[in-house]
Amino acid sequence: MTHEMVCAGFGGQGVMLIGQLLAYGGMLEGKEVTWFPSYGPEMRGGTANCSVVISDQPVGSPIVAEPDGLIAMNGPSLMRFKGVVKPGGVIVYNASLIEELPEQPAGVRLFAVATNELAQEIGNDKVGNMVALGAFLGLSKVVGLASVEAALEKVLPERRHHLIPLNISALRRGWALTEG
Amino acid sequence: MTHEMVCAGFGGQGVMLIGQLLAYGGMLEGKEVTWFPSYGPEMRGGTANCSVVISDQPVGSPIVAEPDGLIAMNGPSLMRFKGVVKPGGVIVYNASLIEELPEQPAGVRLFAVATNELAQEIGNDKVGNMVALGAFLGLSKVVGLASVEAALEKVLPERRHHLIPLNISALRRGWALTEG
Amino acid sequence: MKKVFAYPRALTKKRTHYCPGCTHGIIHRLVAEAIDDLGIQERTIGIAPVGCAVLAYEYFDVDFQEAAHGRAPAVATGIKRVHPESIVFSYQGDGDLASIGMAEIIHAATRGEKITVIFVNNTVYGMTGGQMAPTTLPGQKTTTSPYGRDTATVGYPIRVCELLSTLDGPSYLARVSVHDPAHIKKAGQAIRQAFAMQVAGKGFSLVEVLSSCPTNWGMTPTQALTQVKEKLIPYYPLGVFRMTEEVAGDDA
Amino acid sequence: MKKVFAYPRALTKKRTHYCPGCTHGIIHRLVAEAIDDLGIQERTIGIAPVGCAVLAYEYFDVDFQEAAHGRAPAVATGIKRVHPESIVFSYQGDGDLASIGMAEIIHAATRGEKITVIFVNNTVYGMTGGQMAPTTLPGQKTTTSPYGRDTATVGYPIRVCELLSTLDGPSYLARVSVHDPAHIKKAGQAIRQAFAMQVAGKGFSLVEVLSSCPTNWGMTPTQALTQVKEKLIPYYPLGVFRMTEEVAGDDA
Amino acid sequence: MARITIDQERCKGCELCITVCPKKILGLAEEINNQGYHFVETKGTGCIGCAFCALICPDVVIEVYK
Amino acid sequence: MARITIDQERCKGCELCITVCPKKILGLAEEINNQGYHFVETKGTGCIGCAFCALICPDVVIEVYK
Amino acid sequence: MERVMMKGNEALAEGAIRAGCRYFFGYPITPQNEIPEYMARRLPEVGGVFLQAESEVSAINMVYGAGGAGGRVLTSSSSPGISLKQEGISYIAGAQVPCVIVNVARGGPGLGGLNPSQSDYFQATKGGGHGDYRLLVYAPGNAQEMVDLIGLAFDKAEEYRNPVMILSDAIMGQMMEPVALPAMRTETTEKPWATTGKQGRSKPNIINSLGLVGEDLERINIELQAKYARLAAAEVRYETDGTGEADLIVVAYGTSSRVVRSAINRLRQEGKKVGLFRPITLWPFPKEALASLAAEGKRFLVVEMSAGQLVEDVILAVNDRAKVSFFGKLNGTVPTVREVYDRILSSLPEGGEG
Amino acid sequence: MERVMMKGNEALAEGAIRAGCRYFFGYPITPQNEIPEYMARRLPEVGGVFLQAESEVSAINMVYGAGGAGGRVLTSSSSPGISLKQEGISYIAGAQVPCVIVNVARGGPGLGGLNPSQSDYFQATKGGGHGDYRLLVYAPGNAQEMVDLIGLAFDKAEEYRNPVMILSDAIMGQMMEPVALPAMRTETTEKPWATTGKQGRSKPNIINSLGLVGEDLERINIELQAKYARLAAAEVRYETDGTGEADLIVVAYGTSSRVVRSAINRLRQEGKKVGLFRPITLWPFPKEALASLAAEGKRFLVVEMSAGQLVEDVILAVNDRAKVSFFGKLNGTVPTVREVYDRILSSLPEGGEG
Ligand SMILES: Cc1ncc(C[n+]2csc(CCOP(=O)(O)OP(=O)(O)O)c2C)c(N)n1
Ligand SMILES: Cc1ncc(C[n+]2csc(CCOP(=O)(O)OP(=O)(O)O)c2C)c(N)n1
Ligand code: SF4
Ligand code: SF4
Ligand code: SF4
Ligand code: SF4
Ligand code: SF4
Ligand code: SF4
Ligand SMILES: [Mg+2]
Ligand SMILES: [Mg+2]
Repeated sequence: MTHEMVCAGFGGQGVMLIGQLLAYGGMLEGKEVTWFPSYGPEMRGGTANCSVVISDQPVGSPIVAEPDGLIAMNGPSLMRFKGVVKPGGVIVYNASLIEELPEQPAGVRLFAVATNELAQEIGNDKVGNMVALGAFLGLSKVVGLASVEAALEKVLPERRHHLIPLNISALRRGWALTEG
Repeated sequence: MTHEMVCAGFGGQGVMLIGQLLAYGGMLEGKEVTWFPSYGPEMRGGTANCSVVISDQPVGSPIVAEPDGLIAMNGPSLMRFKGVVKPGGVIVYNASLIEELPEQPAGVRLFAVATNELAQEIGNDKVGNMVALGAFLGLSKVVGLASVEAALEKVLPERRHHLIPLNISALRRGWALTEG
Repeated sequence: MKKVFAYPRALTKKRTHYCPGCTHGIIHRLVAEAIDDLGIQERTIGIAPVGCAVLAYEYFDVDFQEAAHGRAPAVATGIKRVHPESIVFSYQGDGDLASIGMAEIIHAATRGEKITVIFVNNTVYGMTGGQMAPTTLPGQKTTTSPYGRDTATVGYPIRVCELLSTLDGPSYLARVSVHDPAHIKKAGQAIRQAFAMQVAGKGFSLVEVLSSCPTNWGMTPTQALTQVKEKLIPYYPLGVFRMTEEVAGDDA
Repeated sequence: MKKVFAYPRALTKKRTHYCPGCTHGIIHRLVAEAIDDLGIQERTIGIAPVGCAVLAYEYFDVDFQEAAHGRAPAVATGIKRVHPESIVFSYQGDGDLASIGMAEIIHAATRGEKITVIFVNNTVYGMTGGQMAPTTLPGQKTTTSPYGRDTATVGYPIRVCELLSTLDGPSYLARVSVHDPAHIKKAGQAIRQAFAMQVAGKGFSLVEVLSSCPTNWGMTPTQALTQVKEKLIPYYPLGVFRMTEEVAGDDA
Repeated sequence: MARITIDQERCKGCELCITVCPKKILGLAEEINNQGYHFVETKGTGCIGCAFCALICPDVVIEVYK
Repeated sequence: MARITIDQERCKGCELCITVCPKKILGLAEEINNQGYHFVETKGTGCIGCAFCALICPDVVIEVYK
Repeated sequence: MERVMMKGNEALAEGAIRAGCRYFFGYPITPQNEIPEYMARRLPEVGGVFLQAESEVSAINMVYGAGGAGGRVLTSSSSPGISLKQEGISYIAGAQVPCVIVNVARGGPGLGGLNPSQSDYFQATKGGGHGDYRLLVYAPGNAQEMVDLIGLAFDKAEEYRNPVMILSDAIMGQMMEPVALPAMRTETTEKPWATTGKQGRSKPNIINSLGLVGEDLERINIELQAKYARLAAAEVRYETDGTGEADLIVVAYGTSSRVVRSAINRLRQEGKKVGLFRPITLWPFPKEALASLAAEGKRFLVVEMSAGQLVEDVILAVNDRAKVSFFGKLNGTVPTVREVYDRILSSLPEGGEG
Repeated sequence: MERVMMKGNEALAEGAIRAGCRYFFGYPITPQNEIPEYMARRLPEVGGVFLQAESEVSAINMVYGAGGAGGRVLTSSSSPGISLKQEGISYIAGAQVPCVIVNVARGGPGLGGLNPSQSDYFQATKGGGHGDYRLLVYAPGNAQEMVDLIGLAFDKAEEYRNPVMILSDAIMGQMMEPVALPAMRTETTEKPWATTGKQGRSKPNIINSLGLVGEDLERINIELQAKYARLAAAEVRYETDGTGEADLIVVAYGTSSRVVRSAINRLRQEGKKVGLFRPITLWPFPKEALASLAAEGKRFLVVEMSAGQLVEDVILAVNDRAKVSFFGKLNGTVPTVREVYDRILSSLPEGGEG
């Protein structure tokens, strides 16, 4: 099995980080994984996205053109990628910034997460990305929640390790949404 | 017909100049010609030689490895080149610097010219090279004396044109040696 | 009411890609104002560097050529020699001018090449993500001096105006800052003077502008300007380092 | 009788390819004497330039590396960083150091790179047949300034010691001449001092030696030395431009 | 009396103008522009037309009338 | 009394030593060496061992004894 | 062995350090900045030297000095910077100084862009500098190879006294993948030729590439050519995947080989007989291996991110014994798996459907 | 027309001036110094500009500026200096700026020597710089061609907005031969794209090679490749001598073609059927002409002063339709007529004795 995902949003929303967590989590489960970043044409600010591939065999192209999973943290990202998500795929989008309900791509599960509001509930509006990731994990089951939680320690720099509990709460909050 | 010649000597003896005169004279007679300089491995001083080719057809290699004419202005040059002169060829050598009679290469005409002494006779010891060239022309008849005399005007820089008569005397002095 | 501060004609209306609060934008405007003032827009040719100002040609409404990293003074020389009547300026960062392009700037200066150089010293390589520059201050942390610039192993910052002032070619050399409105006005005058020198047919002119890089310094724009004032100016004293002869340069 | 002037140990017995009367030979000897004096022959590594001194490695009895034209300071840096305990010197001409190699020398100097540079300023490109150098005097004829160096179009000579003296990295900078025995002695002392600085672990040291090129100046060796005295020294004043701290440097 | 105009779409919300205004009449808006920045707006009156704000604005957002 | 030795094969006949000798006792030989140069020789007496000749010789031809 | 996720550029940098590299001279340029930045942090920790040079020209000459002095030395840059290093590389090759040069290639020509590209293939393999010299050129295909090949590169550089190039690209450098890092080893190679100061040796060591006398230079070149022949005989590396049964073999390296692998996996699932031939050494080129596949009657498709460079070497290798077609994407863009998939499909021989 | 004897380098310089070249930027290096020295004397006489740059890097960037500004501009150098120019050449090609670059090649690699060499062939034809660009490369075979091809070079550079290289060597440059000089002409080409100052134009002219967005760069490259295709279709030049009846065709250019010509003349006198194929454009390479000769069943011998570079293009051209053998002399030495004669003799097909 090969899972191909895209995490996209504005610079500063932490989409690169959740992509890395996905990949790292996959590796901790013994999978072959790649993570690949891509920045918009503007050198500063603007949009950014990353491709993540998780597979039981060596990964070929690290660039995901037709994902089966998408986390879209803002409107432009959702617009750009929703059309290429494969049937059977999952889209988690940031309902805090994307108010209009997007048109439903055929055969794709579309899941809204009000990341800002939920993050604020947890007490820090910076962890909206984690809420979105948690929801995505809950829906796609690509990687286990525990593996991603373990990955936090590897991916976050030492000086931010005190934030790990907060991030875990956010991940779980997102996951919980999908159990309902 | 293709004539291939080498003029060789110490730096400063004017061997490059007589090579150029030969070539230029040939051109003035409507021939195809090349002149090519070669300096020794020492960057400063040391020996120098040039190759001259005069032909009725386009010249191929400008480097003469087996000349049919050689003007050797010093001992090392004579040593280096006399063995490669083709049978039927002509060697003019500077007897003022080469005292021992060199061994006679088979089928080659060897002609000694006491360039220094003859030049001094004419009144300027710098024109020994012209005496040697005159002798070579007399022997080989590769180019007419008049053509070489005409070439002087082209080859010498303007500021040395007052020396043309002197050079012509030297050329004729050399030529005269071969008529005897 | 009269418009007392207007958008310069020599700037296009294109939004810049610079980070919020980056003083490259101020310096662009000062250059454009000098061009407007001197009435030279139609005969000015700019050289864009490789650095954050790589897209400068999109912001100025004059002919432009993009130089290879550090080679703007050579490109400017080529252009000026073909069009001696044109006004040629290069716009260069500190990595561009003082590191890879050191030979080119010194030789353009000593030749007295009749060009104007706007030298933006922000003490880092902005575009490539904040590496150490020849002008990085002692002790300053950058991505390639992660433990702070250690003068014992990587040496001392270069003061470009002082260096060039030992040469006979330059007609005008000045260091200015854009950290507050008063200094910005002075900077504008210096830039105008540098162009005026060229208009008057004098030799090489260069203005070094102390500039900020909030992004790579990890500061807010306001903090970054305080840094310029408190840390940069003491190391890089402001002033005029060469002035052969004041020229008005108006030909508008 | 005692030998009061002897052939230096650090020179090989190989005859040089230099033209008769070329002062490159004197400068070689002074360098060799400094090496002998300081007892550093076994740990010295030289860098040969591209220039008339391209074969310097045949004349010094020490390890040597041949640099690309102008890049000797970079090569020296690479070597010194691998062997910090060794004594590394480059030997460079004015074309090499002040033209193509300008960025390298300035940056080695500002880094305070612990190397010694022997800079032979003969105001021309000797090896390639006498083209104009950055140090060619105004009005001087060379093969690429056939009408005399015209400062209006090709600019002014560069005074390297003055230029480098604006940097914080150098520990010793001096300009000397070898046009007569008295000056040769002083030149020898300066070269020794430059090496001593390195032996003492101080930063960058450089000695600029005003030198002659009888061949390309079209003069006899004696005339050429007169030219050095009468024309070069007035343009390139002799003296010490930087001396952080005198060191004896004996470790012999 | 003086006044300024603000080309809000060009503003990047860097706050430099806010810092230098001697009258402290500038501030960031709640809303964001299409570039995604909170832009500057006039929060008070008393502009003296000193043009400090315009002089320091890196994005040439402000014009001044007097 | 002082004296010098001349390694004549290394000499290039540049005459610099001749020019600087305060005693004017050096001169070029009639003969040439294997390099093709007229080499220097002592033409007179009275060497004071000042070593000027050795100092200026670019080819390190001369050694001095005193 | 424990695996960690690393960017390709960082994996390469750590790999170099574990292979005993202690000297790095370079100049910033995107997309390789992770290498110098990593080295700036790490080298001081292991007693090494990181120095940011004033330019690429200076960096390569520092490398020449450090390598000549016997240090294990690395430099890295990206396309325009590598162009600036050509004179220095030619000197290093001529003087037979070991060192490793990394090119994290980006789109050209000129200033170009920051996207990956494979259009520096000729420069790397045929010599962008002057004269008849060769670099040993490795093209890693994943982060693990970044680690493994950089280690090998240092060993081979010293074994042959030859500069070695790692030709990577923006994607290989920026992508994160799991890697297993080898243990730290320290350099041991004897270098009796290095400039260390004579230290009692009777003859000085000289590092140079000068041959003013024609015959001297010819001798140097004969020696070099003999070395290149040895290299060509012993150091060829490549990977094949399913070439045995394949009707069509796709030849690709680096990033494009990864896209090809994805496309091939898809095609295989559909029963197509398609193989991958991935040169790991670009020079020496795996000529014989390709020639013998050609002799078996295979067809070839070359996929590269350039206007067609690798394809020349493939044609030279198979030399009309086989049909070679070409799919190139011009600088700035990476072929998608679908594009390659479609292209392979249309290149398959009729009836080639397993 | 009156003929005068000139050194190849000087013939080229005078030819450039008569073709309207008014700007020269260069840096001294043997064996091409006659070119800048000639220009330093002559350009001021015709109102042009000679400027000795501080380095080759600077010289090529001055050329980029002057060419971008619309000047007819020349630079020349020799092998190591040309290596230093690679980044600039890539920029010039990417920005489509016309100019002419002369390489009077010498032996390499590294500092090498001052003797002639043909080992910069790959660098000239495949691109020593980064990215997919091409130079139009002329290889003159005599002094007259030095004059004629430099004139053509300027015209083609401007017609295609592309840098043109003249690949010469130490012998071609130092040798004197008679030349007929054309009349002085002055530049007339319109250059609406040049940086001249806007002068009332509504849009500024921009000279650059930047494509930060992948697709922009791809578009630039598609445009470049289309231009190269036009060049390849229209600009191929070569000379054949007796290839019609020949059993064996020797392929050579520049100095080595002259040696070959001498050897062939000798062989013909002895009744051997030997021809010469001399590429005059090295890029675009006369591929088709060689391919059709190959189709006629000819054999080929490549003679070059390198370890084997031209030979690759010959093999790619004939692509196994013919036997190609190779005779190379390594850097620093020129093959003698006798060596080439012997080698041809041993390459002749059995019974090839007409
Ligand atoms: C030959 C070459 N080397 C390196 C680079 C990468 N590069 C791009 S911009 C830059 C430095 C920019 O710094 P600076 O000149 O100070 O300008 P800033 O961005 O700070 O304004 C570098 C090293 C390049 N493009 N080309
Ligand atoms: C890259 C490069 N450019 C140019 C040259 C040619 N070249 C050799 S020596 C030299 C200049 C020598 O002049 P200088 O450095 O003053 O030394 P001198 O011969 O006067 O002692 C030049 C330009 C070269 N070898 N390499
Ligand atoms: S990186 Fe720094 S210099 Fe570049 S635009 Fe941002 S703030 Fe300005
Ligand atoms: S050319 Fe000049 S510098 Fe070179 S060896 Fe001769 S005199 Fe000395
Ligand atoms: S013009 Fe002066 S007072 Fe008015 S808003 Fe701007 S800074 Fe404030
Ligand atoms: S200075 Fe300009 S960009 Fe910054 S907040 Fe004020 S108006 Fe906006
Ligand atoms: S030592 Fe003095 S006196 Fe004796 S020969 Fe030499 S210069 Fe003359
Ligand atoms: S100075 Fe030396 S080389 Fe010159 S003449 Fe005297 S001994 Fe001979
Ligand atoms: Mg900067
Ligand atoms: Mg010099």
